[in-house]
Formats: sequence, structure tokens, C-alpha cells
Amino acid sequence: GSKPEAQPQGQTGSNGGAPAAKAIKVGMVTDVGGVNDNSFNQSAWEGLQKLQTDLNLPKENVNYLQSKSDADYVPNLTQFVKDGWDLTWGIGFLMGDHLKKVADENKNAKLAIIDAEVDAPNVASVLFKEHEGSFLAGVVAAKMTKTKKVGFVGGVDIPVIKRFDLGFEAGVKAVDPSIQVIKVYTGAFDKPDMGKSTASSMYGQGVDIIFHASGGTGDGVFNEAKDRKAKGENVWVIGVDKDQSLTFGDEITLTSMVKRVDEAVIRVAKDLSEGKFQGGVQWLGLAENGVGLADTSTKNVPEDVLKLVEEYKQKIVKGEITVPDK
Amino acid sequence: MNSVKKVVEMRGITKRFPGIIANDSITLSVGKGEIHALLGENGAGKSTLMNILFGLYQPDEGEILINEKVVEITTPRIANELGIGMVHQHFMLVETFTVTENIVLGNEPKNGLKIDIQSAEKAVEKLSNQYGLKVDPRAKIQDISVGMQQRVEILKTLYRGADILIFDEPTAVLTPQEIHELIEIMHNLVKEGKTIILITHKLKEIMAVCDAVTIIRRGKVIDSVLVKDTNPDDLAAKMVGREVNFRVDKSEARPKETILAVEKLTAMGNRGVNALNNLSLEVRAGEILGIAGVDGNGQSELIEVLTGLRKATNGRVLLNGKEITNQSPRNISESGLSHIPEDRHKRGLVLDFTMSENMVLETYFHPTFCKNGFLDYGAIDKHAAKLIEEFDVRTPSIYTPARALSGGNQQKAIIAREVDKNPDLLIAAQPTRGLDVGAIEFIHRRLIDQRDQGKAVLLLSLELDEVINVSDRIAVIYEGVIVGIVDAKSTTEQELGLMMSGGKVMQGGGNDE
Amino acid sequence: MDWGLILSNLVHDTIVFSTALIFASLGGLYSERSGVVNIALEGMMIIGAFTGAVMTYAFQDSLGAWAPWVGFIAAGIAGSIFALPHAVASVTFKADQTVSGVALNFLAAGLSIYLTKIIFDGAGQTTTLSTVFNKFSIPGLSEIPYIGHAIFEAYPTSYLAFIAVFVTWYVVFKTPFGLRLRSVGEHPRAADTVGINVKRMRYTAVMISGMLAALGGATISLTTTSNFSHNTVSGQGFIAIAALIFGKWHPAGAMGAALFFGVAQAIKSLVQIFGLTNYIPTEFIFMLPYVLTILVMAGLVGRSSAPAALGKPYDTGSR
Amino acid sequence: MNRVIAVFTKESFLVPAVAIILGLLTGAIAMLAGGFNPVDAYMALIKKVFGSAYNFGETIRQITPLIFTGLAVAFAFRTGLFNIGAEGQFIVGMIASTVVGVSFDLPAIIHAPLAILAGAVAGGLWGAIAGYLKAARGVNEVITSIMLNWVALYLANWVMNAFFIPAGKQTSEEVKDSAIITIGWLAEMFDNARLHWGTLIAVLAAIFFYILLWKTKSGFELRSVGLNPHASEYAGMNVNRNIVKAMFFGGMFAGIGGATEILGVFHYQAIMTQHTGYGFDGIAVALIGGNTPFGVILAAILFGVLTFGASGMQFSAGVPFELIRVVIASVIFFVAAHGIVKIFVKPILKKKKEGGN
Ligand SMILES: Nc1ncnc2c1ncn2[C@@H]1O[C@H](COP(=O)(O)OP(=O)(O)OP(=O)(O)O)[C@@H](O)[C@H]1O
Ligand SMILES: Nc1ncnc2c1ncn2[C@@H]1O[C@H](COP(=O)(O)OP(=O)(O)OP(=O)(O)O)[C@@H](O)[C@H]1O
Ligand SMILES: [Mg+2]
Ligand SMILES: [Mg+2]
Repeated sequence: GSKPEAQPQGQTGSNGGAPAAKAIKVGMVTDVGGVNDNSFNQSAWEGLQKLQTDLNLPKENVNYLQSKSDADYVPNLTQFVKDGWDLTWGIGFLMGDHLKKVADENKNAKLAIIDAEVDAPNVASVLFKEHEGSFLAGVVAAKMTKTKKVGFVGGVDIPVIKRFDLGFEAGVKAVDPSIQVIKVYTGAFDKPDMGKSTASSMYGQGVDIIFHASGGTGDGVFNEAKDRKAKGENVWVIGVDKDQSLTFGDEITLTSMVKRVDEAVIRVAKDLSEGKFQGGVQWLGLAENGVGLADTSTKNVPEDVLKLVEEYKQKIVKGEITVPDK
Repeated sequence: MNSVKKVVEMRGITKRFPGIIANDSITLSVGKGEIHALLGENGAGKSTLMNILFGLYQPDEGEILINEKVVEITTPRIANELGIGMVHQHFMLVETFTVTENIVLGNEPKNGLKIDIQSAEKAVEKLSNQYGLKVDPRAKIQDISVGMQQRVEILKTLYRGADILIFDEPTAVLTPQEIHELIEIMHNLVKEGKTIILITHKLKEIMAVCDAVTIIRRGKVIDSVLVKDTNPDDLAAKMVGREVNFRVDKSEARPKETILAVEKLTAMGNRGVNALNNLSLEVRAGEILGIAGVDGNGQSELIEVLTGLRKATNGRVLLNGKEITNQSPRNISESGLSHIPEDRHKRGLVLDFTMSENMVLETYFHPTFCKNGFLDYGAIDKHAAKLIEEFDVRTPSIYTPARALSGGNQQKAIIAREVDKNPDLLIAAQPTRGLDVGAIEFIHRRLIDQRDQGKAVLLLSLELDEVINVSDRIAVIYEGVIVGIVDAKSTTEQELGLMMSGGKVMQGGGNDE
Repeated sequence: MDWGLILSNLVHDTIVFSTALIFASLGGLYSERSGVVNIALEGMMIIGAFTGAVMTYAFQDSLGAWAPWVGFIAAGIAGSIFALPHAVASVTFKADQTVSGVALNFLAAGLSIYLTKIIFDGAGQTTTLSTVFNKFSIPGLSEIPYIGHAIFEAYPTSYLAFIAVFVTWYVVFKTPFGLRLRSVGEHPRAADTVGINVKRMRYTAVMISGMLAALGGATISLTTTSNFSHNTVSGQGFIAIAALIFGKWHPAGAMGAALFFGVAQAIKSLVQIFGLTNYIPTEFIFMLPYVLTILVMAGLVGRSSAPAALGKPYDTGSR
Repeated sequence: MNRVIAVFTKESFLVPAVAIILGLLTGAIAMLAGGFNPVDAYMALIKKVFGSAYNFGETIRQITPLIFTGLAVAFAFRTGLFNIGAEGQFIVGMIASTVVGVSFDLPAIIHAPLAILAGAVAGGLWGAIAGYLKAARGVNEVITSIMLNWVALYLANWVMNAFFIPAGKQTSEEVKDSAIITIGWLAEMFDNARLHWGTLIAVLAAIFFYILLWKTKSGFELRSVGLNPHASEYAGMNVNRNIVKAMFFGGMFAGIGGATEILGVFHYQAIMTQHTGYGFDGIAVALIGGNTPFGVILAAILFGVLTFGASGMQFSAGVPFELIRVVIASVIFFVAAHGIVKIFVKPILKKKKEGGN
């Protein structure tokens, strides 16, 4: 076990062996999804672990607290803050107001948050332009669909997911306005069974590509696609957040819309260790490489389509296309 | 006697329950082919002794011999194997099963994996013919009469090949007709070589069918005698430890104004058909009107309508001239009606309430007990203490839950509560069911006291004796109508029995008002 | 719009969603018919889902397509073992059966994730299984237009569930065991007096109950979710209890109720696919199954009669 | 009266006490089996709860809703009903207090009580639906209240989405300051832990529970109907009305709990993707607390301490916090099967006797 408060900082620095400028301690608080959610909590934690090796920090200098309910956010964030951690991450939209409260009560502490805008000088807010990345996913789907019907499976109907939804639709329509986009919100991020049945209905209605933005619920979309693929149906899934082909294989994963939470976590923490930490809001889009299609896309997506994707990407980066997000 | 083989011998049986010695070194011996009565007050320990013999309870001390061999009866299964069968005081029948299913339960004939229901039914029919026990093998228990249920119980024991049959108060729930049949059946069984142990409170029955009788009082054997050597007065005295007066002493009734008038009452029964058909009757102040009838002819429904527990579809009920038809139980009760319910556990008491709380079950909201919505437990407790004293309810304390009291004392408590309400009309339904002679005497006395104080009393009982002895007038109910009203002093059991079976409508009574 | 196809899909999905509920409500049936309230179906399903996933995970590399069967059977065994404390508490120690059931629900929720975290290195869910049950098309029959896809293209567990309904009906209403089981739940003293061992009967029933409920749980992790997490069962045990009561403690009734819940679930995504959400807020669509259940219960079913001795511990010594 | 005394009698005190010890031992065994050090873990748990004023205050915050839902379940139990729907009642209490807290502008002295009252009434009515359906249509309250839990969850999201959540947000507007029941000075004493008047209200609710049920006419009827509806009907009580009433009061407790959670802890309502869990935990709290108001408070404290401390256990000793559910489950189990506990208690009692001689 690692007891953060038992280890004075100077000592841990020397324990670590490397002559780190400052052996920072970074904690993160997950939302109720938990640290192994196959989604942004996990991504963030992977970022922190990478940070630990990158900066050669002692193992106990990065740690997380999982939240069981909304009521846990504040005490969990406070725990890190009160124990004198250098930076405390709150992961997820849900934590915004809670993090704000903790930041206001502890003006000397430094905090950061993913997916939410927190207006406090000591908080770095990192948000992603999911709609931009999803637009590209839409382009791929539109080019690849044989049935002229594509699907979108959302978790809960909230602003973040809405960005995926609208961006995807815009991408599809940009290529071919006649393609039908069928959308279903399952109402949960952690119900693969719902994802599976939704996918089953969608594929049953002739959809051949589904883009999901639904966390664990999306696992069910993959499972259904796998079942159908095994029977020779030509169906695809576009993954989300991470490169999901690594989990579900290339046979069914057309591409993934990745959201580089890990990078963001590392970047902010490195800023801090170099004394460059700044509060305020950062939006990471295509231009910042905060979102985009997974590198493995080349496996299933033909070159010409990828080229078209690249073209759209440039247009978005240059501001020639504004992707709707609300 | 010595020549007769002893089939059952219980020696020095002692059984203790928390706070009571239910059986205190009891010795019982029953010869083959004998009908042996066990007699005793409520709570004397009769059922306990028989439950031990049947393997439901284990004795703390003592030994049992069956057919002169020492045995250990640890479960009913062993009792069955030893040829002991028991017809329990409270029937052991699964209501939702058919007659056949109940009889074969635990010893089902099989056809592959399946129960062979055809051969089971055949077996039941065969037995039922052999012993003259008429049953419908396919009927569900919940749909048949109590009398038939009892025959099913007897068949159950016979199906298991029982040679020793224990009957625990078999007649308490039967009509006179059915009692007669049962006695017949018992004679048949003995003829077939069975031995019977009969528990009963009814001395008349003992005198009529038994060969020997063992009297138990407070867990101890008082005496064991041959029936031919004794008489009812002697038995009663032995049973309660004092002289008992069987005659209900009462003066001539002096009826006054009409308290209850029931006019052309019609109401639906549970099965969806009319249980009451245009029923009319009247009860006057200062008289006891008894209602005689075979169970299931609308008695329960009548009471439920009168007390507001069931809706009438037609007709009127007037109490003191005021219409109370289909009013709420609370309104009716407040209008001056008290009711001793048929089923004391279901309706009469909240068994987990204290005695004190039970004594104000209908009156807790009266200003004496309740001020501004708050209960005055001081007053409630005082009230309970007074009633318990006055009606001689034997309870350890007023805080004892009603569950802990014996049946007789529970009944006394209900009567205390109802009488204390000082009603104009007291309805008593089966007020003495299952009680011993001492308790019965007490309750009859109370009913007559009410009458003498100028109250109207409506008595409903399946026991003809009771109806005849306690009532002043008797109305006979048959299929939801009053088929005749007779004077209690001049009628006979035969006359009533005829009317109860719908035989003939008597002169001078009925629905002619 | 091809209504036949839509209907066919709906039936197909309904069967998927109902399978676990059918198993679990049948499980509840055995226990409750014997007189033991089983509010622990939820917990038993959780244990089944967990065991099924973990055992399949353990064997998927070595056994391939057989691994889910191993997981399924292991789940049944684990479920009946897990049910044992409920039997001990409610039969031997005459505990309040509801309380004991609640305890088991808590235990299952805690223990399964505790073990998951230990086995999967701190993760709150098992890794996604690479091999789970695949839908099985009955040769020939599955070719029938519409009906084939609707009914004859299902997970093997769904077929098993329907077989279990029939077997349960036969066992409960046709065999000596069933007669005894029901007698123990209706009138244990009567059963006792004819030599039926009430305790043994109830132990058996509770353990069968645990087994079936766990099989139900395993069907979820081994067909629809392909993993186990705290949310895999998420209240379906309670819905199974509802189905049991709804179905009046009869196997066919419970199956009917389970199918009803399945339909309500399946409709949820269909309604969205057809764009009805433009007219009705999604939240109302999510509410639909539950509101429907309440309405149907209130409108059609009404009073249902439980086994007479349900929830009452049997005490040989008491009267 | 003697019921209350009975609560303190030896066995009823010893059994839960031993059950708790057995529960902790079971947890320790599970930890050993999992390769953890139970002593470290429990120390970490205790340290988490009592180690700082802040965490201690937060533990109290955690305990408060459990008292409410515990009372909600216990009250229904006392009247012969199983209220598995405290969760839904809690949620509608949250909705109602948010609606009142956000929509009105009133002086604090009126606003906060009004918002709580709204929660109470909403929770009560929600409970009463199940009561009504049971009374009027004979529908088992277990089923309806399970269903109503889900309906409440989605209803809450709809109400918030449709009326109270500004575009692009996921939480409602904050309730007005005048509706907030946070106790500023106390919170400050506890290092800004989220302490609020709800805790006091919870204790008052428990007292209300006791007085209502055992001291008033209504309570007499409620208990009577719960224990024997037939006799109660015979005695002139309106059985159906009492069933509805019982569920109303049960729901009311949970509803107040939801309201104080909004007004005292969050100050706004968020879109919910899952149940709060307080309602289900309330079942355990009620059961451990023997369905008595005082027992519920003690059980909520136990429950709150264990669950709040569990995160410390996970953080410092690496033990997954789900372990604490195993502990709680064992405690409930041993409370239920007190026969098992008595086997353990007997030698203690015997020894005591011998020691006394
Ligand atoms: N299981 C038990 N637990 C505690 N006390 C019991 C139990 N069974 C019987 N008793 C008590 O033992 C005594 C004898 O009861 P028993 O039922 O044998 O009486 P009985 O003679 O059959 O009375 P009745 O005529 O009312 O049937 C009573 O005081 C009764 O309360
Ligand atoms: N005493 C008992 N208590 C509970 N279940 C029992 C008992 N005896 C048998 N069973 C169960 O009933 C079913 C049928 O058992 P078995 O083959 O012994 O029946 P049987 O031969 O009809 O009974 P018996 O020999 O008692 O007449 C089995 O599933 C068995 O487990
Ligand atoms: Mg008796
Ligand atoms: Mg055999």
C-alpha cells in the first residue's frame, strides 16, 4: 500500500533515484465509472502511470480515489488537496461543480478537470472538441456504408455526448446528405446488454455501421457486431475514446474516435512540474491533436477515404468548416 | 381387562414448556379395540400428550410402548410406521390441494416420475367405501364442508394403514348430523379392529361412544375409569375440580322494544352467489335470540352484514330504529352494537398487541383514552386492569401480548371488551367454541346477564345444546333465509334438526313480518 | 416499413432480454413454493453472472467454445452453494427471511466485485470475454421468414430457459417431489405430520432456487454483456421477483411476466429507432416498462395469492 | 413503553453487538484470503473517519440520508409493509426540493422549510402510490415500489432536463441561497465538511417516528392494521386508508432525506445515471436497527462510518472498498439469524455468571 502522507516529499525524491527537478505528486478522482471503465477514467489513469515512468517518480506519487456516488466527489478531491498533493485531477463532466467548490475552499491547491469548464484561477479545465473528431468518424461511415444507413448509440443524453452525436451526423451529411443516421440513447454508460440490444435492433433495421459514444454500454455494440460478423453479415462499429480495435479486434472495429485524455493529463502535469501550471480553460480539438481517428484505421479504411478524411480535417483546422456542437 | 392386549402405553410422560409443565408424569394405557377418551379442561395437556404419541413433540421424561414394545417416536413418520394416525384439532390439510392429493401426500403412488393420480383416486374411493366415509376425491379442500374435511383427515390415517387413531376434539366443529355420522364411523373403525383415542370436552359423547376415560387436570392424571362405572356429573367434577352446573339457570325473558330489525336482507357470499336471500328477523331488548343452522347457511354472512364487514345488496338493517345498513363497522359499533367474533384470532384480537391495547381495540379514540390525537396510556392500562379483574382473565400482566394467553382467556378478554362497551345489541358468534365447561359456564352466564340488564342478544352457534339452553327464541337459518322461529323452552333437538336440514318450514315463524 | 421484420426483431430481442428473468423467476418459484421468501434472487444472479464470467475467462483459451458451458455450469453450482446461508438462516435458525435475503444481496454485491478486483488486478469489471455463447439457429426452422429469426435464432440459454419452464411445471405439479414442495409451502405442519421432512425440503428448494437464479445471472454475462461488472445484473433479480408475483407463482405465469418485461425492454430501443423520441422525451420511454408493469398489475392482475406459509419459519415445537 | 425498554434489554443489545464483531471478523477473513492485512485496513478505516475534522464531518453527512431512508423502511415494516421504494421516494424528494429551491424567491425562514416540506410531501405521495395500489387494487407493494424506483429516476431526469438544466449543462441551476440548509459555522468548524440542518431533522424525524407510532391514535391504528388487518377492520379502522397513510409517512421520511441532500449537500440536482443507493442501504439500516427509530440511528451511524471509512481503507491499505459490503452483509445476516449469534453469546453469558459467583 502507499500512504501518501507518510512520505515527505524530499525523501521520495531521493528514493526515486532520479534527480527529478521536483518529484510532484498527482492524484486523480474517478467518477462513478471507476478506474477501469475502458473509457476516460482509465485513459486518465494510464496517463498518470505514464507520467510516473516518464518523470521517474516514485510509484506512490500517483494515485487515485474512486467515487461510489456523487456525494463522494468532494471528500475524495478534498482528501488529495488536504494531504498536500501537488495536483488533483477530477475526471469527467459530472465533477465540475464539486471541483469548483473544493478549489474555492482551497485556493492554494492546484486542480484540473477533464470534460468540464470550471471557472477558478487554480483549476485547469481541459475539454475536447469531440464533435470535430466525430465529424471525421462520420465521414468514414458515410463513405463505407453499403446500406446508406448508419447508427449512433449514445450513453446518456448530456452535452458531451451530444457533441459526438452532432459531429458525427454533420460528417455523414457532409459526404452524402441522403444517408440516414439513426440515433439511440441508451440512458446508461455501463449497460452492455442495452448496447447489445440496441445494436441488434439497428443492424436489424439495415444499419451497417454504428458509431457509439456510450462507455461500457458500447461493449454490447461490439458484441452484437461480433455475433453478426460470425454469421457473415457485413457490419462495423466505430469505437470511441480509445483505440477500441485493440480490445475488440480489427474484424469489427472500423476505426475509433480517440480522445487523448491521457495526453492531456500528462501535459498539464508536466507543465506543473516545470512550474508552468496555468488555470483556465483549454479546448483540445483536431488542431491540438486532442481528438482524432485512431492510427489503426488504415487496416479497414481504404486509402482514398482516409485521404478525404484528411482533407476535411484540414478544413476544420483552418476553420473552413465549423462543426456544430449544440 | 387384563386379557385385552395393551396397544398403547405411555408411562411417566413429562413435558415442560417454558413456564409450564404441560404433562406431569402422565400414565395412559389403551387396550386393543377400545375407544378411550381423554378428558380435561382447556390447557390440561391433552393435545400435548397426543402430539408426543404422534411424534410431533419429544417428551422430557417417560417412555412409550406400542404393542407392548418400547419405542421412540421422534417424528410423525415413525408414528405412521407404528400404525399411529392422528386427526388433529386444527386440520392438517392443504387447502389448495384436492382430497386425493391430501390423502396420498407423502406416500404417493407413482407412474414413472409422475404421481399416478388415477390409482390414487381409486385407492381413496375404495377406502371411503370400506369405512363409509363419503368424500369427493377430486374436490379441493377449500371447497368442501368441515365435516368432509374431517373425513379426509380420517382417510389420511387409514390410507397410511393406521391401527391406532387419535381424534383431537373432532366434534367441536361439526353439526349434530355430522357428529352422529362420526360416532357411527368410530364404531365401524373399532369393528375393523382399530383402536381410538378420543379427546373431547363433551361428556355426552364420552358417555355415548367410549369404553374408558382418562381425566387430566393441569397436566396430571386425575383418574382413569371405565365409562360404564361413571356418570357425567362425576366426570365434570373430576375435570374441573369442583361441581359444575350444566343447566343454564335463567329466569323468564321479559322482551321489550325491538332493538334489531332485519328486513329482507340480501347479500353475496364469497363464492359470488347470494348467501342471504331476503332474510328478515327481529331481536328485542331483554331477549336472547339464538340462530341455529348447519354451518355454511349464511350465518357468517349475516353477522358480517350486521356488523358492517360485508355489504348488503338489498334490504335494511335497523338498530334502535335507526338505519345502519351498509354503514362502516365503526359507525355501527358506535351506534350500540357489540360483536364477539367467530374467529377470535383472525378478527377478535391483535395477537401481538398487549392485552391492554387489545382491550381498547374499538374504543381507543374515545375521549377517555385519547386526547388531541395522543393516547392516554395511563387510562388505557387502568381500563384493562379493571376488565381483566372483573372478567377473571388469567394473564400474567396487562402488558402480556394476547398471543400468550390460552384460548379460553382470550375469549374472556374479548367478551369483557364487548360487554364493557355497554351495547344495546350483543352479537355472539360461536362464543364457546373449543372452550372447556368451566369457561363455557362463565360465558353463558355473561350472555344471560346482558339479557337481564335489558340488552338484546343475538347468539349464533353450531352447538344445538348451547342454542337451546341459552336462547329464549330460536331462529333456524337454511340457505340464507330464516325458515322458522321457535320457542326455546318447547322445542327439541329433533325438531330443530329437521328444520336445519331444510326439511320443513314450521308454523308460526319465518319471514312474515 | 417492413412491419414483419420489425415484429420479428422485437420478438427476437424480447427473448434475449427475458431469458435471465425466466431462469431467476423460476428459481424464486422453487424457494417460495416451499415457503421461503427469496428476495435474494438479485444476489444469486450476481454470483451467477460473476462465476460464469470468471470461469469462462479461465477456460476460454484452453476450451474455446466449450468455455461458456463450463462457466454456465459452474455458475449453477456456485449459486446453489451461495444460497446455502439463506437456507441455514431461514430454515434452521428461523430468521426473518426478508432480512436474510437482503443480507445475501449485499454479500453478493460486495463479494463479487471484491473478488473481481483481486482477480483482475484492481479492475472493477472482468475483462471482456473473447468466447461467449453464440446464437444458435435451429436448422430448417430458422429459415422460416420472420418467425425463424424471431424464435429459432436464439442463444442456447434461451432454449434452456424455456425447457426449464416446462420441467419446472412438470416437477412442481406432476411429481411427488412437487406435491411435497407445495405442501411444505402451504401447510408445513400438515406435511410434517405425513412424514415429509420440511427442513430438508426447504433446503433443497432454496438451493435449486440459487442454482436457477445463478444460471439466469450467467446468461447475462455469457450472452449480452460478455463481462461482469457491478452493473451486470442491476436490479433484474428484483424484476424477477416481480415476475414471479405477477405470474402468481406459476411457471407459465412467471414466464409470461418475464416475457412481458422483456418486451418492454426491447421496445425501448425500437421506439427510438423510429424516431418517436421527437415526440416523447427519452425519459418517458425509459419509464415505459415500469409504468406498464404497474398499470398491468393494477388493471389486470390485482390480488395474487402467495403460498400460504410463505415467509413463515416452520417450528416443530410451536403450535 | 415496555417496547422501548425492551430495546435496551441485554439480548437485544448483545446480539447486534456480537453480530457486528462477527461481521468485522468475516471481513478480516475475506481480507486475509485476498492477501491483505486486516489490521492495517481497519486502522485505515478508523483513521479515515476520525483522523480529521473534515472527514469526521463528512461521515456525519454520509450518515444523515441513511437515517431518513432507514426510518422510511422501518416505518413501513412496523405497519406490515415492505417499503423497498425508499430510493424512489428519496429521489422525488430531491426533485421537489430542487423545484421549490430554484423556482421561488422567498425569505430563508420560509423558503428552506417550504423546500423541505415539498420534499416530504412529494416523497410521501410517491410512497402513497404504492400504498394506494395495494389498498385499492391489492397489488403487492414490493413490486410497485421497485417499479416506482425506476420511474422516479427517469422522472427526475426529465423534470430537470425539461425545466431546470440550462443548455449545455448537466446539473440544474443552484437552489437559491434562501433555501440552503447548510450550517455555515458548523461546516467551518469541520473544515468545510458539508454539514447541514438535515442531520438534526433526521434525529427529530426519529423522535417523530416514535411518538407517532407509539403515542398517538394514528399510530395505534397503523400498528394494528400492520399486525392484523382483519381484526383492525372488525374494530372499525379503515384498513385501506391506513395502508396508504403508512406508505405516505414512510415515503415522507425518505422524501425529506432527498430534500436535505439537495438543500444541504449539493445545492443543485444533477442528471442521474443510476440510483443513489440510499434507499437500498436504508433497507439494511432498518433491518440492522431492528425497525426501531433509535436502532435506525445507531445502524445508520455504523453503516455511514463503515462506508465512508472504506475509501480510506482502499486508499491506504489497497483493500477494495467493496469489502465493506461483505462486512455489512455479514452483520445483517447475523442480526437476522440471531440463533447463530446466540451460540457465540452463550459462552460469554455463562462466563459472566461464573465470574459473578
Ligand atoms: N408449543 C408450546 N409451547 C408452549 N406452551 C405450549 C405449547 N403447546 C402447548 N403449550 C401449553 O401447554 C399446556 C397444555 O396445552 P394443550 O394444547 O396440550 O392443552 P389441551 O388440553 O389440548 O387444551 P385444549 O382443550 O384447549 O385443546 C397449555 O398451557 C399450553 O399453553
Ligand atoms: N421425508 C422427505 N422429506 C422431504 N423430501 C423427501 C422425503 N422423502 C423423499 N423426499 C423427496 O421426494 C422425492 C421422492 O422420494 P422417494 O423416492 O423417497 O418417494 P417415495 O418412494 O414415494 O416416498 P416414500 O418411500 O416415503 O413413500 C425425492 O425427490 C426425495 O428427495
Ligand atoms: Mg388441544
Ligand atoms: Mg420410497
